[in-house]
Amino acid sequence: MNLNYTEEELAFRDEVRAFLDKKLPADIAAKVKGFRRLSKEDHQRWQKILSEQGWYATHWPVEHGGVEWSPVQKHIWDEESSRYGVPRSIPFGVNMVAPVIIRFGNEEQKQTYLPRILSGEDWWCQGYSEPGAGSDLASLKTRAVREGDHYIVNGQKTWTTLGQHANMIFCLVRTNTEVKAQEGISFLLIDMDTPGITVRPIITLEGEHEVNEVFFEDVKVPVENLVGEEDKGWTYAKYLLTYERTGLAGIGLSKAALSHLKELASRRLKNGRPLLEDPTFSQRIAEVEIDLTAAGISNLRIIASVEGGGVPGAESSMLKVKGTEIRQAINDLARRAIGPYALPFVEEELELDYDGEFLSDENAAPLSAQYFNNRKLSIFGGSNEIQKNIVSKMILGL
Amino acid sequence: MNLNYTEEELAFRDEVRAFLDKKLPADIAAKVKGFRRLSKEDHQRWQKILSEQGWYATHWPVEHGGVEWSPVQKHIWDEESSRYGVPRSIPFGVNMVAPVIIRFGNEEQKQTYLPRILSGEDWWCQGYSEPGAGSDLASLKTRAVREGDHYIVNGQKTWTTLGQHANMIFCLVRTNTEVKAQEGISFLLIDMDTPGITVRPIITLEGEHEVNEVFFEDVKVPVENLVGEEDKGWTYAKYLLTYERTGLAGIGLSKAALSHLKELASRRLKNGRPLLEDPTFSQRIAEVEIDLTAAGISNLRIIASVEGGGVPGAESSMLKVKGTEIRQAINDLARRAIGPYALPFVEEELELDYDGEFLSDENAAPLSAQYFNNRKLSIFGGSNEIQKNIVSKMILGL
Amino acid sequence: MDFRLNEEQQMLQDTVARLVRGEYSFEKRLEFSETEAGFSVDFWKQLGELGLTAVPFSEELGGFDGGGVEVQSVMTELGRGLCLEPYLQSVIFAGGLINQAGNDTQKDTWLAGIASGELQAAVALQEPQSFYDLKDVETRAEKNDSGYVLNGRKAVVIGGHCADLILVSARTSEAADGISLFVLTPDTAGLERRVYPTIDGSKGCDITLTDVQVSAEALVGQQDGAAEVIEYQAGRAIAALCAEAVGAMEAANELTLDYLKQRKQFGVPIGRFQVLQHRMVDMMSELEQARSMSILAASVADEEQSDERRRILAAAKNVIGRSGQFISEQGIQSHGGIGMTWEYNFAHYAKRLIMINHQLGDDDFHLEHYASLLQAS
Amino acid sequence: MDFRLNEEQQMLQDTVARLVRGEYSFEKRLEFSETEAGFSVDFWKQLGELGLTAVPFSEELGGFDGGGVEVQSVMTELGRGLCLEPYLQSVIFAGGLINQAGNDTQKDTWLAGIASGELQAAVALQEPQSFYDLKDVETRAEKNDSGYVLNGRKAVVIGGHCADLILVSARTSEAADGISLFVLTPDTAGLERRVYPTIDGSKGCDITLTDVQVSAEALVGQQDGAAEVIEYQAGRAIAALCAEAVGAMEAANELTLDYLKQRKQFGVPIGRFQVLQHRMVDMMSELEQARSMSILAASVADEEQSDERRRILAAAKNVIGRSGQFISEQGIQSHGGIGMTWEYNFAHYAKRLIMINHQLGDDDFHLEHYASLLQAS
Repeated sequence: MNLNYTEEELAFRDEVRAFLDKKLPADIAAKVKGFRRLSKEDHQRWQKILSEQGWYATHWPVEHGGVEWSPVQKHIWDEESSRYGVPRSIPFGVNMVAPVIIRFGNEEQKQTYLPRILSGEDWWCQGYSEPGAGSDLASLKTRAVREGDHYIVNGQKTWTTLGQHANMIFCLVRTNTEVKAQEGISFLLIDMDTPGITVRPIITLEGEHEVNEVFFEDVKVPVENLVGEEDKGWTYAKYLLTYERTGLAGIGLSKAALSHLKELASRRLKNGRPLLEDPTFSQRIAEVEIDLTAAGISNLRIIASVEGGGVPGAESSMLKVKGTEIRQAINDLARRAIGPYALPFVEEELELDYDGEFLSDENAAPLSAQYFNNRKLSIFGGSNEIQKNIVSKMILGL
Repeated sequence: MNLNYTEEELAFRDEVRAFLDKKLPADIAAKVKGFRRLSKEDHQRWQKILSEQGWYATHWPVEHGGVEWSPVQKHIWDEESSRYGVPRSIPFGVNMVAPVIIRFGNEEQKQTYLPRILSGEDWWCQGYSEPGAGSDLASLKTRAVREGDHYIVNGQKTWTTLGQHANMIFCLVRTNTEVKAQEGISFLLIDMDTPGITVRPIITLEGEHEVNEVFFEDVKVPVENLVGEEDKGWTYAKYLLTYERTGLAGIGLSKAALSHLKELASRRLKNGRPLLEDPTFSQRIAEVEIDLTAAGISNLRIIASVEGGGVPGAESSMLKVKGTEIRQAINDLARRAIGPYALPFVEEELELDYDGEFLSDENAAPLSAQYFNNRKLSIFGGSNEIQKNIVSKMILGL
Repeated sequence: MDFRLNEEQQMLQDTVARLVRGEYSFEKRLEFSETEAGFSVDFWKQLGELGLTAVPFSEELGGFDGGGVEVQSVMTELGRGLCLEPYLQSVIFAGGLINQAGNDTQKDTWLAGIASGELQAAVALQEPQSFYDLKDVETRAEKNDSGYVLNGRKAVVIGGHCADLILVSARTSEAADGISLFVLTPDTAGLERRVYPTIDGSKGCDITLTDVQVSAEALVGQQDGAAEVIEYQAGRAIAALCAEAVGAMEAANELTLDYLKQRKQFGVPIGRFQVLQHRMVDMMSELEQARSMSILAASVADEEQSDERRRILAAAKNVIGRSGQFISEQGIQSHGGIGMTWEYNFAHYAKRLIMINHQLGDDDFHLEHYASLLQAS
Repeated sequence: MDFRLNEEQQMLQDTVARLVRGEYSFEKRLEFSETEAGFSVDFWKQLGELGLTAVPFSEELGGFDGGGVEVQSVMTELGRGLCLEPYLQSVIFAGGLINQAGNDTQKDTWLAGIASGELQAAVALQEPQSFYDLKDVETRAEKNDSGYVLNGRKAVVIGGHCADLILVSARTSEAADGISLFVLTPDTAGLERRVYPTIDGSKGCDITLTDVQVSAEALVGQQDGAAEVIEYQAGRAIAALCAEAVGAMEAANELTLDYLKQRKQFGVPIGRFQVLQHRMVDMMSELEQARSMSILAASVADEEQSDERRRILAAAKNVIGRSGQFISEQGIQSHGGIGMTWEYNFAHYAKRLIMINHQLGDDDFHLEHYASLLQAS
């Protein structure tokens, strides 16, 4: 048993640090660390820097321009990214549709889409959920009917994250209504500029525009945009879901949030003393830090097991639940730490270049909003209830 | 709205206090308050005093020797009883079988059994649960087959509280296997001295003998011991369950336990200071006291509504859950308060007349045992899961 | 013992309920929230015309002499409707302060207007460093020949952005309790407001006081004597806030329960899943606890100050804070995605309930307070 | 990074596991518990013969030079079998104290015996007033010509009832850290033991020291220098206790899971009820957290003292305390009535797990300790 990094891994970490020291734009890091809003341009600028370094497509084979980091290397990257304030990567292109294209797409699709993802030319979004199909994804109703060389798509997708920026969407659509729900689904790549597509913002509870509804009305999609075989889309989606689950625990993000919380608690006062010295509050921080330490080790155990050729099972679903609970607990404490200042919500303070006067604490502004926004963590990406259903199936065999 | 007692109710409370001041034996009260063991003789002695006062059968009509207190009067009695250290009444005779006999029994049964309950001649126990029928009570298997003037009973009952003291048991038995589970059950009164009955102790996890298994092997029970109609026992049992649910929240018992906890916390030290002054521990006590305050008002609201002619519904099941959680939380804190002294378990210290040397604190002895024993609160009397099922049926209508 | 409202109280509650139902649809509320006032000036006027802003005041002021239970009846319904009007700030808290500590002139000048709804008042008691401790006052008032000069900062004054009167606490002596209360109009020279919306749809401001000269008549009550008054009236406001929270929780639970019955997944209403059922039961059970504490708080709100009153109010605010958060978070979770959206009602209840926990002390603050008052038994 | 045991560690763990499976059935355990020793003298002898009591000691003492991971391997399996032998007290804690602080003579005289299992030692560090603070020592040792005279009381000395050696802490100076450590044999004049069973099936005693004269050679380590040694070794014992707890939790969860699959109610296995399913998942998840912390604790147990080591050990004990209680309480609840009985295995795991929380500091104690070491980041 050895909980330390190898020499090579330590060298890699140094390399990562050197790169981030040199290349991560200070304004972007400041936004990330202060929980400010990132623009589309911010994301694109950073992606370009990563691409130039060859570190953008960490999950792809080298032949397609990827870097094939080991699980431990990815972990090191995640840790350092969180610490430095690297923007969260927008996964829909590079980490979601790309692995599906690489695994199940044809040569032409690979040639067409992969380079455009690498270069940042395409911004992808995901068309999975529908108003009537959330946790029960397989009950989706968006129809694609083959007519000659096209599919005609009609229906509605929802919870499409950052769809307002995207020019491409990958969709699960129903191509066969005669068979069992899971068996009549296909995986389509759709250009967002195709006539008949409308994007409508969904404003989340705290007032942000992050997710969207996407409407399809007689949208003509060339048949060459079908990935793999017709009616086999559910298989590809499941492949993707397994892919997605690792990382959903967000250990690195929790560490960054905890570090922010402790910094906040060392400045905010209660009874004239910093909250970090308050018996009650310091114990609450201690508890969540302890839980995070344990979850961090659990995460490493999964990573080491994957590195050793294992397949993450029930543990990664359990860790998703625990990890999101921890992040929500940190957000809850951050909101509590600012006391009455949880109430004011000056949206403009979310911009880094905001030049008005801050309320008492410039870092207080985003904290209530973030608390509310992150209630999504236990809902999206497979709700925590669904994760527990999966685990209980795996361990109870029922 | 008026949260105060009426003049009459205050007068009643004074009467109760005067009675307890005068008649409650000091040794019994000391045992109750110190969570010591009560003997059969203790219970009988106290029951006799209550009977002489005419206050034993508080649920019975006056014509049968009851006192018919109002819900508020019962509440006052419960409150004062807890405060004074009155032994918990053993409910199986006076509060369980008696109401069934009064409501569904024939004249002869009333004449035979009610006076013997009042006088203390009979000690009843309950034959409901079976090894295979706990929460799913209706699946019980103990058979009663009619042969001439007798039923021949075969089967096994379990969790029979204080069955070792009892000379009578009321049982749910299956008299018909041809119909739906609930429809073939009868309600039988059985003399424990009948040949073929064996009582075997069940030792609970902390080492006490409180519950039993009762085995029936060709036990001959006269048909006149059938209550009401054959195969209608489930109806009587349900009547009894509704009866039982009020009071299961144990608010008065929690108040007594909390008071004991605070007394303990004012003596036990941590960092050289009483636990009651420790920031962490005092807040834990505060939280449970607050919850108990709220549950106490909820209890009063139910009582006032019953007094006004209402029927307790979902609220009393919810209160059973909340009340048992609170009592378990108090027991947890008491165990925590004694720190390392949670480990020693000197059974003899549970006796009031124990004359050995006490460990550091004479009140510490029963606390771990009590914590473990009271895990039963959320299991017996309709487990908390079953209570929630009932409530969700009531409120969700599903 | 009787937990029912009497006939008048029931009528009062029904009146407010009817009014809210009629005027305060979800869509309208979103519109009110976006106006400059951040609430419905019209609805506020109606509350005044119907005498509802006068409920806790004497008959001379057109009021009912209403106590905790009457206030509870009004606030529960305002809470159910997520109403944005500054009833708590103006009628209960500011009105209560002047009513308790003001002299006759001040009552004639201001209280009558507050009771009729013609004047809207706000309380500026919190400061950047104070957290929830209303005795932690660094704003100073120095006596001079013309009265007092005030300097300092006041934080998160809900309703202060459009108030006609602002009650400001300021330190007049070094003793912990050496706090005085002043009534200011917002146009006073040296008083500056930074206005902002709040995350629960209301509005408020931070206030800077720079060499603000007020006359001696602006002092409400005794110099150095405001700490007790503020504590007492904050207690009344806590009881009112608890009632508001209970109304909001009732509405929130109704929404969740409806959703469980209607939303289908895997071919059945999601309310068929036992985990969601038991969670709903837990939410109902928390509401019962909150309701009980709101009742208890109402019963002591206008009683004489005592440790027992302090304990009950701290306990009530603690319970409401916890149950409000539980019902909000679990309600969002039970709703899934739709619970995360602006356009659906539930989230706004959740936001209000969470923010109620940030007004007048959260559950932690009150737990600590309660613990400090804990008696060995 | 590699979380797998190496071959030797795996072999060690397998050896203990096999031994426990063979010798330690549930029924036998109940019998062992009722003997005078309160454990199996025979099993203890086997542990010694197989060199398992020597695991953490040097090769000269017949040991493996085993570190945290080796100890973890042994303790996890002893935990899984609910073994009653004083491995923690004698081998890890007492052995560790002498190993760290003892002089050569003391090591020759006592450590060899502890490592071979021939001597059984106990630690008497807690006192009636000390709660879990091992620096809260009121027992006094006064130096005199013949050595030291000890007076005081020691509380809850597990295994002390039949120990050959008892390590006693006593105050030798008024400074907070002014504590010294003495090794006593139970027959020393003035040492009295009150023996009792513990609720988790083991045995222990309280000790009274009345004018107990010991020689200067009884002093282990420097006079006034024991506080650090005790803290360090308590840390090793905490790591070992965490491993024991993980073994017990694994076994407990297996029992609950089996029960969910086998027990039927309403015509189906109770594991079909979603509430019980999700609860089981939560129990597994708590076990994962505990397992991770046990691993982390093992990795620092024999490292040099530092705040980082202190933090990790406090965190580990805190997690184990919470998860142990959760798994015990929820396990009993999932079992229903049968979980409440003496004759069924589960309750004994529950009792041991809850009592582990009462040894070397409960979750609250360690949370507070961790909070005091919290760093702003």
